[in-house]
Amino acid sequence: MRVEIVERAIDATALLNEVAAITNGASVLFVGTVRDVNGGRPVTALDYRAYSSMAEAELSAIALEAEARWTPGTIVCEHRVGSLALGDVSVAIVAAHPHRGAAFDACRYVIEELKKRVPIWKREHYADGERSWVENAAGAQRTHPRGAER
Amino acid sequence: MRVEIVERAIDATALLNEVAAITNGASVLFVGTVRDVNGGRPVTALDYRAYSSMAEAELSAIALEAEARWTPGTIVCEHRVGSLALGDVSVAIVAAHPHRGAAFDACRYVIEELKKRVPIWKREHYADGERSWVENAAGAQRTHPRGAER
Amino acid sequence: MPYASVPSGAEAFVFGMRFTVPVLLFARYADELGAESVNIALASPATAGDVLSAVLALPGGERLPRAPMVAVNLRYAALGDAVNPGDEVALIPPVAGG
Amino acid sequence: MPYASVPSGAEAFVFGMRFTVPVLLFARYADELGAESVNIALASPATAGDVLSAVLALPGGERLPRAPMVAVNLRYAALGDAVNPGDEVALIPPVAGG
Repeated sequence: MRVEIVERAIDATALLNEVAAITNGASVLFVGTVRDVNGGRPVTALDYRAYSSMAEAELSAIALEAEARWTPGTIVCEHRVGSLALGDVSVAIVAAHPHRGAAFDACRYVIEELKKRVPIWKREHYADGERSWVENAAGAQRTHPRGAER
Repeated sequence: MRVEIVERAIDATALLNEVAAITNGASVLFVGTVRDVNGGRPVTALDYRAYSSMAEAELSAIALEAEARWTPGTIVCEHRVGSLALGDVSVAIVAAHPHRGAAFDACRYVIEELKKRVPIWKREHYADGERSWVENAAGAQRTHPRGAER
Repeated sequence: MPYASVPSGAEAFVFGMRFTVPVLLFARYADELGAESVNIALASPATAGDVLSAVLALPGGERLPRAPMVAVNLRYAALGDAVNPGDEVALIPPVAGG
Repeated sequence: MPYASVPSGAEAFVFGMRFTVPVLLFARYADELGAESVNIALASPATAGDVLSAVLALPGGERLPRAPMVAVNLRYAALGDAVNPGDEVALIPPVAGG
């Protein structure tokens, strides 16, 4: 297992090679890239910001959860931060496992949990010059789930 | 959409680059590699044989089914035939789509259908020198489904 | 009712016209029959099932399953599907790609 | 029962001891408060909720949601969780990785 918040381009091939093992018959790689449109609005560039130390801690926790649930498997993940252009890779996740079903499920688990839990933020730059912080539609936790306790 | 039965090494990175498009935010790559063990028996090498013309026709049909079901998306797939060593990539499938769920589902669909329908066969070489044609556990269609009609 | 057995949708054919089709064999089926292809003589109207019956009657054919998958012109075929002159037929063992 | 409100499992502390923790702010929250971190003065025993209340009382704090996610020492925390000297606290806006 290896997870990292990086400030450079992500080399997906290097991640695939990192998990290559003759015991793992299946590798599933997820690559997220910067899209030209979000919610119908043309996007020209992106900034990703992270609370890097916590992001790596949370991403490690997620990867370990996946490795525990789909054992024996290996997870490697990198998320890029900084200024990204259209088409740049923002995140890559590889899940390797002896069986393909587990590799798919583990890879999917990591990206879904990442989008819900890992403290990374995205500011989109639009064609009209405006910039705006965006929130993940599905996973955004607006407020503290236990906030009502107080 | 592009599918191909190849007799050379598969370059998964080239497949990823082939589908790269700023309209597709998500790419899912499945890579199958030659494992060292099958059913508990140590494997030393593999031969893949294909009915290549039909394999490409059937794989095209599967990829078009996936693109029709998860539109707008793109599928690229290569399956290698010939002699493969442990760790060699036997198959690579990329599904690219604006949304990650569709990319995962489309990629998974193609490998599952490939394993059921595409006329490719595998002969394993074992440590004791024996060789044996193997069948996919899940998808193998032993006999004609409409055989009883006659 | 001499035409009752003509398959609907079959292409035009001449009754009793003789022709030969190549039948491709793969993997274990090729090993069992000791050949990667055989030529099968047919008389129109012929079906995929007729081709299969002829292959199973060859030496070694008894070691094949009774109803293996058959393909005609690169597509999986039903045993009642027509086989015409110029067609390519194949027996498809259980597949193992991936 | 003067100790009834002591959180079980909390570390040892001195009642009323004053200390300061850094609170990290990100994305929209940093924009709203015009700072990427603020120092918050506390008196033991203190909780994540105490830190949050103090941040919300700062100029610009009224533009934050009433109950944003809080992290203490790199982990999501409940508002009742203890905050001790040396801890690092952060307010976590809705995330947008991927």
